[in-house]
Amino acid sequence: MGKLNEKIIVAGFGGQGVLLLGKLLSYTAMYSDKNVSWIPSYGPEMRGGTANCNVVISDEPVGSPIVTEPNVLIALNRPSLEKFEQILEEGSLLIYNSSIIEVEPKWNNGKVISLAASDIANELGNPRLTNMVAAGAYVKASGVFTIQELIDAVPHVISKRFHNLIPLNIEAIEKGAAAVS
Amino acid sequence: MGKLNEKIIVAGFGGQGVLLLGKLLSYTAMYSDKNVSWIPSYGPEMRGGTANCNVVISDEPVGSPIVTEPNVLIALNRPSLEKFEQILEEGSLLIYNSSIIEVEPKWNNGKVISLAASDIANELGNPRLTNMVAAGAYVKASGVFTIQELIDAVPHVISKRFHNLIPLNIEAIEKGAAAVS
Amino acid sequence: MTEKVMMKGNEAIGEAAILAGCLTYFGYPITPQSELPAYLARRLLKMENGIFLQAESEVAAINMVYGAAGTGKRVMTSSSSPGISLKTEGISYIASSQLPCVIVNIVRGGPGLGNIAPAQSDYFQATKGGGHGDYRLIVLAPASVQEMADFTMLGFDLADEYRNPVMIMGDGALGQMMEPVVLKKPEIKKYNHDWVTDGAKGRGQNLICSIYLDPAEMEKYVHEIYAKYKIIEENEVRYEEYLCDDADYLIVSYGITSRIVRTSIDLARKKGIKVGLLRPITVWPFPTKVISEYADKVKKVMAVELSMGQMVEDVRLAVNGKVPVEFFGRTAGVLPSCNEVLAEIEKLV
Amino acid sequence: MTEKVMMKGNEAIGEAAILAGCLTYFGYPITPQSELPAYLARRLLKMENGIFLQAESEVAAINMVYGAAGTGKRVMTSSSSPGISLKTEGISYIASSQLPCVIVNIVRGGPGLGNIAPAQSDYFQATKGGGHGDYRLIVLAPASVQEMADFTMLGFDLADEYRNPVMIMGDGALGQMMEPVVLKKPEIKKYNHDWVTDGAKGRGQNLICSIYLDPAEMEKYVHEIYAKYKIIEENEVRYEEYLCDDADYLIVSYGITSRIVRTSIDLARKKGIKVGLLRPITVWPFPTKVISEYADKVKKVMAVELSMGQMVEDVRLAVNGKVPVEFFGRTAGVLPSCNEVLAEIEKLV
Amino acid sequence: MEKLVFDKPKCMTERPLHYCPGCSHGIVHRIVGELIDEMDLRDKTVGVAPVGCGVFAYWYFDFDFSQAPHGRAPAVATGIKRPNPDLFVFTYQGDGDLAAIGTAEIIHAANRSEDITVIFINNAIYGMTGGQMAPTTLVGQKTTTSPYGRDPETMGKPIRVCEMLSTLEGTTYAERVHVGDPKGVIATKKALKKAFEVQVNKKGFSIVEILSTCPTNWGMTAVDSLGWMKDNMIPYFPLGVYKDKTKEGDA
Amino acid sequence: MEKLVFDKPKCMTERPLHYCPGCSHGIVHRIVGELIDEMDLRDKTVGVAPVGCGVFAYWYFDFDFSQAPHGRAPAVATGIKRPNPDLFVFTYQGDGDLAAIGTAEIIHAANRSEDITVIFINNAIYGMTGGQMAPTTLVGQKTTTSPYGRDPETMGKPIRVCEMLSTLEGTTYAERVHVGDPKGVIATKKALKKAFEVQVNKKGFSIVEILSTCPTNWGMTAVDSLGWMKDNMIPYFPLGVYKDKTKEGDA
Amino acid sequence: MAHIEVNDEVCKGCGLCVTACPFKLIELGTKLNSKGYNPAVQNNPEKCVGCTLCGKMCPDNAIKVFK
Amino acid sequence: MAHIEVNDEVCKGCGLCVTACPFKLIELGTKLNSKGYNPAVQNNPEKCVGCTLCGKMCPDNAIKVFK
Ligand SMILES: Cc1ncc(C[n+]2csc(CCOP(=O)(O)OP(=O)(O)O)c2C)c(N)n1
Ligand SMILES: Cc1ncc(C[n+]2csc(CCOP(=O)(O)OP(=O)(O)O)c2C)c(N)n1
Ligand code: SF4
Ligand code: SF4
Ligand code: SF4
Ligand code: SF4
Ligand code: SF4
Ligand code: SF4
Ligand SMILES: [Mg+2]
Ligand SMILES: [Mg+2]
Repeated sequence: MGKLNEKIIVAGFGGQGVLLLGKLLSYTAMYSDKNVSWIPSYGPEMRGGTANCNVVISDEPVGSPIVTEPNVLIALNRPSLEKFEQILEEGSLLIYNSSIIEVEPKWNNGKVISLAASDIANELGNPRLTNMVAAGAYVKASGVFTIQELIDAVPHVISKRFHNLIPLNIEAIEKGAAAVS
Repeated sequence: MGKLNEKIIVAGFGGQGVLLLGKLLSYTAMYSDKNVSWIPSYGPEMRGGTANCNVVISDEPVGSPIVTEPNVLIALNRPSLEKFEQILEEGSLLIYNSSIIEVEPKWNNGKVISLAASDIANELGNPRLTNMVAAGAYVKASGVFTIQELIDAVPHVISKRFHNLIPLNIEAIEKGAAAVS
Repeated sequence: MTEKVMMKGNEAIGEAAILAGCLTYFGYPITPQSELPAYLARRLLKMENGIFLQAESEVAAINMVYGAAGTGKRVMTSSSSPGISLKTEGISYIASSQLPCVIVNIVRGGPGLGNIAPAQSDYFQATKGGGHGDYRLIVLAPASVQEMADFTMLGFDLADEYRNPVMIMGDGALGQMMEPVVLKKPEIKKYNHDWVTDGAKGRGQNLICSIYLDPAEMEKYVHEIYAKYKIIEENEVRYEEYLCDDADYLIVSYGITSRIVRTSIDLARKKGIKVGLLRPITVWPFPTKVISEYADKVKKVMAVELSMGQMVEDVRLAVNGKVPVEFFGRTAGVLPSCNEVLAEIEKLV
Repeated sequence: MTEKVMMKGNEAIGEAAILAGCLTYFGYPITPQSELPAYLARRLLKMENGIFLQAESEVAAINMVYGAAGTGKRVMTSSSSPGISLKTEGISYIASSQLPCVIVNIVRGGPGLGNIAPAQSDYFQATKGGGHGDYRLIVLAPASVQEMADFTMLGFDLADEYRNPVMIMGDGALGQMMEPVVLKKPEIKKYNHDWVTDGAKGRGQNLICSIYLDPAEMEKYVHEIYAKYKIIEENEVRYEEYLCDDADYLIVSYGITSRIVRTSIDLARKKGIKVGLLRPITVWPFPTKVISEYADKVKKVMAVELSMGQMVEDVRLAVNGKVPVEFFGRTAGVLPSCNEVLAEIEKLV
Repeated sequence: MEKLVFDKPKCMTERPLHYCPGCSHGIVHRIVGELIDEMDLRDKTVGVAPVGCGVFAYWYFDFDFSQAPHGRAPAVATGIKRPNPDLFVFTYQGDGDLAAIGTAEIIHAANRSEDITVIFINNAIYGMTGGQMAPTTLVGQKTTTSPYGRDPETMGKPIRVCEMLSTLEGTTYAERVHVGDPKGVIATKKALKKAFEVQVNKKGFSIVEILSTCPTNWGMTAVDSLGWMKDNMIPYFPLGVYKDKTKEGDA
Repeated sequence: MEKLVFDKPKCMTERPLHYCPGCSHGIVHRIVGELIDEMDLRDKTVGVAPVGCGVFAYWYFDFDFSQAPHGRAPAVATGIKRPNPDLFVFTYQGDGDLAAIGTAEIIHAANRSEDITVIFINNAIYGMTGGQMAPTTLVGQKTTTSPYGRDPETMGKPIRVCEMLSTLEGTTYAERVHVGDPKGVIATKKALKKAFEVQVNKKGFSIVEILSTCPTNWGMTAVDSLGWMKDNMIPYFPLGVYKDKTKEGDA
Repeated sequence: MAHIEVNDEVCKGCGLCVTACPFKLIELGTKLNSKGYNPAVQNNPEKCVGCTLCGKMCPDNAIKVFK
Repeated sequence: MAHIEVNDEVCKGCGLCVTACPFKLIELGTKLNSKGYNPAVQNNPEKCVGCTLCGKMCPDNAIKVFK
């Protein structure tokens, strides 16, 4: 269709910041005047220790915010990869955190990016930056926004008390982008 | 119509046994294989100290058990007379307890029987027999049943502990019947 | 008791329940159904296995029913309109868990606190909404004291047969009135009780529950329940016809109201108006098919009920535009007289 | 706040309520609406006249709303399906007493405990039954986070205008999702508060009540309320049309589902199928008239909703047999995909 | 010249009370009316009427009233009072209303120390619905739902509301009185006055439990009911102040 | 040779628990499982699961279970037990379930002395719904609905359930314990055993309140939660036996 | 000197005032009012001290006391 | 002689057993299990007395004790 219609699933362990990653993409989309929706998986299934969220970014009004046929998967851990690669559409974009996912994706119908996100985050001194690394990689790989647009959205999703960490987050984004060839 | 269709309102003070009077007529009707329904006025309006019940006796299946267009009124006190004579149909039967109702009925479109029910009951030594006197009078005046049919029903409505009083009740019925010319 | 006796509708339900093997009752007082718990208190508290418990509230009562029904005991509760509203959460759970029980609603004038006079304005609540989510009650609408008894017995059988709550929807008049009634102890079938929670001796766990975190799994389950509802709709529709064969006009009316309509129809027939009565006995499942068939034959259909217009929607859905559907209703505790209904019938012509 | 922000639907309702002058909230936690009380707790507990109170239960919460509404304060409560069931008695009282308030139901999968995923299976409860007796809620069905906010503000106005409770019927998805939203403080009209119970200084008694022992008196009162409902039906029906003008097929769908349908319609149009969407915004009053008019033009109508078939009854009543009415529903927390709906559209042809 | 020294309170209407002959409700109504007059509260009072025989309380007073669903008067009162802290709000509740269906509401209103006053009519029975067992019905007492007498084995023992509520930190004032004789009536008025003052001074939740009669459903004359109440209820429901945080000085 | 001396109870299933890491629910489950095994109750037990994090308790036990609507477990248990007096019926309830929405049900079940055992998990918060204030939330404790800390002025003070229920004649046994360390766990097992015995001996209503943790919604590590619970909850909710009618010899 | 006035139409003949009067000055009359009750009557009003105890016990506001 | 066995896939790395062991024999490992938790590991099993306290504190039935 050529038109913008990103149906993104971001998934990982509870502590990996997948919701924030999704929010960052959403804010970036909003400030770029795209239609966008974000929705977390919610409720007691969270207890299991996994988390995921759906982000839809589109030129058209967003239909369902719930992504049942994703064309982007950002998988930060192995259970997430294994669960969601099964429903990835042909021609999709798959980014996986190869630092802790020791298997290769089975899915191979589009663009697959192996991203050592946790390693890059650890190099920056904070494993919690994994999500930012992934965000940078996604924006670079998809070309939906510029990296600058993404960076501009960062202050809107990080709570005030952590604003001192913004530069570090930006660095992580840039490293993530750089990791995508 | 010629067919049996008694739409009776029995009304009086709380203690005058109007519900029992209605029940007695109902049982008599049941044992005479008539269609019959009995329904009391119920709920907190009782608190006011008045009570009434509706009895429908008919050859046809009873439609509404609630009598809005009565053709029989048995009024044991003045408020009841004044309230219900207003809705009595033409050609109805009105029996009122002249012992304590010191006014004449305004209604005069059918058969009016002035019955000194409380006096007769007092003569029998128990003002609580007022209702039985009225029952006898009604059956006599309407001719719907025989007095014997009415008397046969008495044991079915009087609770076991008071069965010793059955003869007295019968006497009251007979006096009531006798009072109707 | 197989002779004819005079009994209040409320009491007839009580005795019928006992005859149907229901020895467990939980309820909370409310007019105009209070004679039912009073009757059961007198009877059950004298029976060895009889359980009569006045709960602290309607909410507690329906949940006690939920508990007892899960153990496979025949169990009943009763209330009237506001009390039934409080029970809707529990009823939704019971329907979702597919538990058999009988719930009596002696409907009174509403909305709000309203009054205690006869009404049918809980029809929607009984047949459609009430609690949350997709579910149905089997709703039986008696029109006489005899039927209060008979449908109570039938209700327990249907409940067990389909593992579904059954509602007996009466009204203040049916509850309070006495009529001659004959009470016969029914045969009670043996139902499959594999599923009950009565101690897992010699078997694995049985579970009463209605939570299904996975929507797909729950949807499948709801479809199973709806497959059951389909069977109920096919097999259990009950209604009565009165002078319908040659009718130009069909009145649909149920419960106490249908009796008045019947009298009015007699009066109308005398005036030469060919009018008949179709009385739904099950208001869910509603006699949609037969009404639809009559809609091919009659000139007009009229719904008569004690509400501002609730059952009439089901009548309209059944008639589906084939002929005009008129409505006559009294509400908030008012019963129409047969002459009033007659006047409405005359307007149809 | 007049810039665009990303907000959850639940939070947007909260902020909109405050902007609409509602500083009083009573509720009880339940998923998937908990962000709403959490938001209001953060905001109201910092405002001088802000009242945020977590009640002991949904029953208590709705009765607190009843109390506060009677004093003329804008007041809100929110819950999700099982909690709304518990509130039905109170809602019936509020409607009967003609009190303005806003009740939010973020519907989840039912019946019973069910799950916390998006559903629309409380449609009957919201629009017909629920509580006992004859009454109606004005029910607004938003389809986006923006509408969650806008309809909350509208809801307070309608509630005050008509002295009637208003329900905002969302679902788990609308409650949990974030979308860009613009929040503008609305003008708030002055409403007549002659009737409120705020101390009888300089006047006689005001009374909030719904008991009318005399059925005739109550019937008159209910007729007054229904006269009001008639005005609401005439003036307040709201809906949105999408590609209906030339449509051969009309889909009726509301809330979150309508968005999916819209996408499907775009897909169908590309395949040359002339299909349009009519989206009820007020599900009560239902856009019966406009659907009836389309029924004269289109070949078929289809209802698409998240239930086993609830709104479809209102669609059928509107179409009244003129053309076939099809139904497609997913339930118990399942959302259909746009391709699924597309397939159903293709079946219409 | 003789002067009128006793008459019905000014804030009460001319309407004859609907209660049965000798029913305690009327006595308590008059006391409430007198206090509203004496404390000059009429203009800022909102009464909350229960479902129970007291449902029509608003017929007899000329100040504002809100009728509450059965048992929910404390929640309704909370809803009235919270956004309108300057109103004077009392509930008037029976034992079925308060101690059965409304248990959660009374406990939590007390626990939150809502600034309301609860007038609790304990007549050991459900009056309005025709005499069913109440949570406060005495052991052995016959009612339509305990036809062979309340059996503590299956129906529990009567609940002592003041004692239970006094365990909650939020209860500022709780007292039990009776209206079985003029002395009791005078004590009841004093207790209610104290409870009203607690609210006027914004000190939190106050409740006065009033042992009362229901001649109709007890099946006794009004005069006998007074005796029965005093002989049977007072021993099980001891009179007295159960909680007074204004004294503890910490309220 | 080493022998297996400690393993999960026989009546528990293989299913991994869905609770958050370190959540007390799992500890209490195991204790319940051990007692059901030791007291040989499996074949006649019906557990009643609440709405709350414990809602899926039945996943972990292989005996019968009924899941109850939020707060109504005591009513459901009453419904199960009354017509089946030989069953062993316990409820498992959180503090929101038992002390908020279910207040009326627990009080009346206790007052009627229903022959059931209530296992009451007091973790001072609504776990399942994501951390709202519970009736037992401590003063000053931050939750999503008391974001600035529980304010006793407007939200009331925490309710002490054992103390309140002990005022009711029907409560046969009431004890408060904690599972914050192995000693607490052992005491909890003892308390529950006693409570189970009360029921087995048909002596009426027993409740064990177990001070517990919710690391997730308290926003602490599991280990820190244990400390917080012991340091903050135990002082406000003193441990001990609040009622033991088997001792009073009159039960 | 004092006396009471009983509102006959409002009095329900419950007798509570009868038991309340320390001087036993009140009894129920024999006349029925329109509701069927026997209203209270004061005997020997000259003995009345206007203590208002009868009024305090009357549930129906039927008594006025003069003093 | 005694020792414990930790079920790695069931352990959630909560650390309660760590605090429970009177001899501080348990710590959380560095390996992640498939759920992303670091399961507990016993060091110096030779010091284990099989007191079962670790098991008693484990909310997930992850510990078997042998003695
Ligand atoms: C939800 C609900 N349940 C039940 C009723 C019926 N009802 C009306 S009053 C009442 C109890 C009255 O007893 P009590 O509270 O003791 O007041 P009393 O009449 O004795 O003064 C009941 C159960 C109702 N109206 N609403
Ligand atoms: C009627 C109803 N109201 C509210 C809810 C939502 N809800 C689910 S669990 C819960 C409270 C859980 O807290 P608690 O009882 O303390 O148990 P915990 O999760 O802390 O163990 C609530 C309010 C519901 N499911 N049903
Ligand atoms: S029924 Fe009882 S409480 Fe009600 S008015 Fe009569 S005597 Fe009073
Ligand atoms: S949310 Fe709290 S109570 Fe619930 S499982 Fe997690 S830690 Fe336990
Ligand atoms: S005022 Fe006193 S003395 Fe006079 S009648 Fe009344 S009670 Fe007796
Ligand atoms: S107390 Fe009042 S109502 Fe009763 S008898 Fe005396 S005057 Fe009459
Ligand atoms: S059994 Fe005892 S000694 Fe051994 S590891 Fe466990 S707690 Fe430590
Ligand atoms: S207590 Fe259990 S779950 Fe927690 S770390 Fe130890 S073994 Fe693992
Ligand atoms: Mg009472
Ligand atoms: Mg909790």
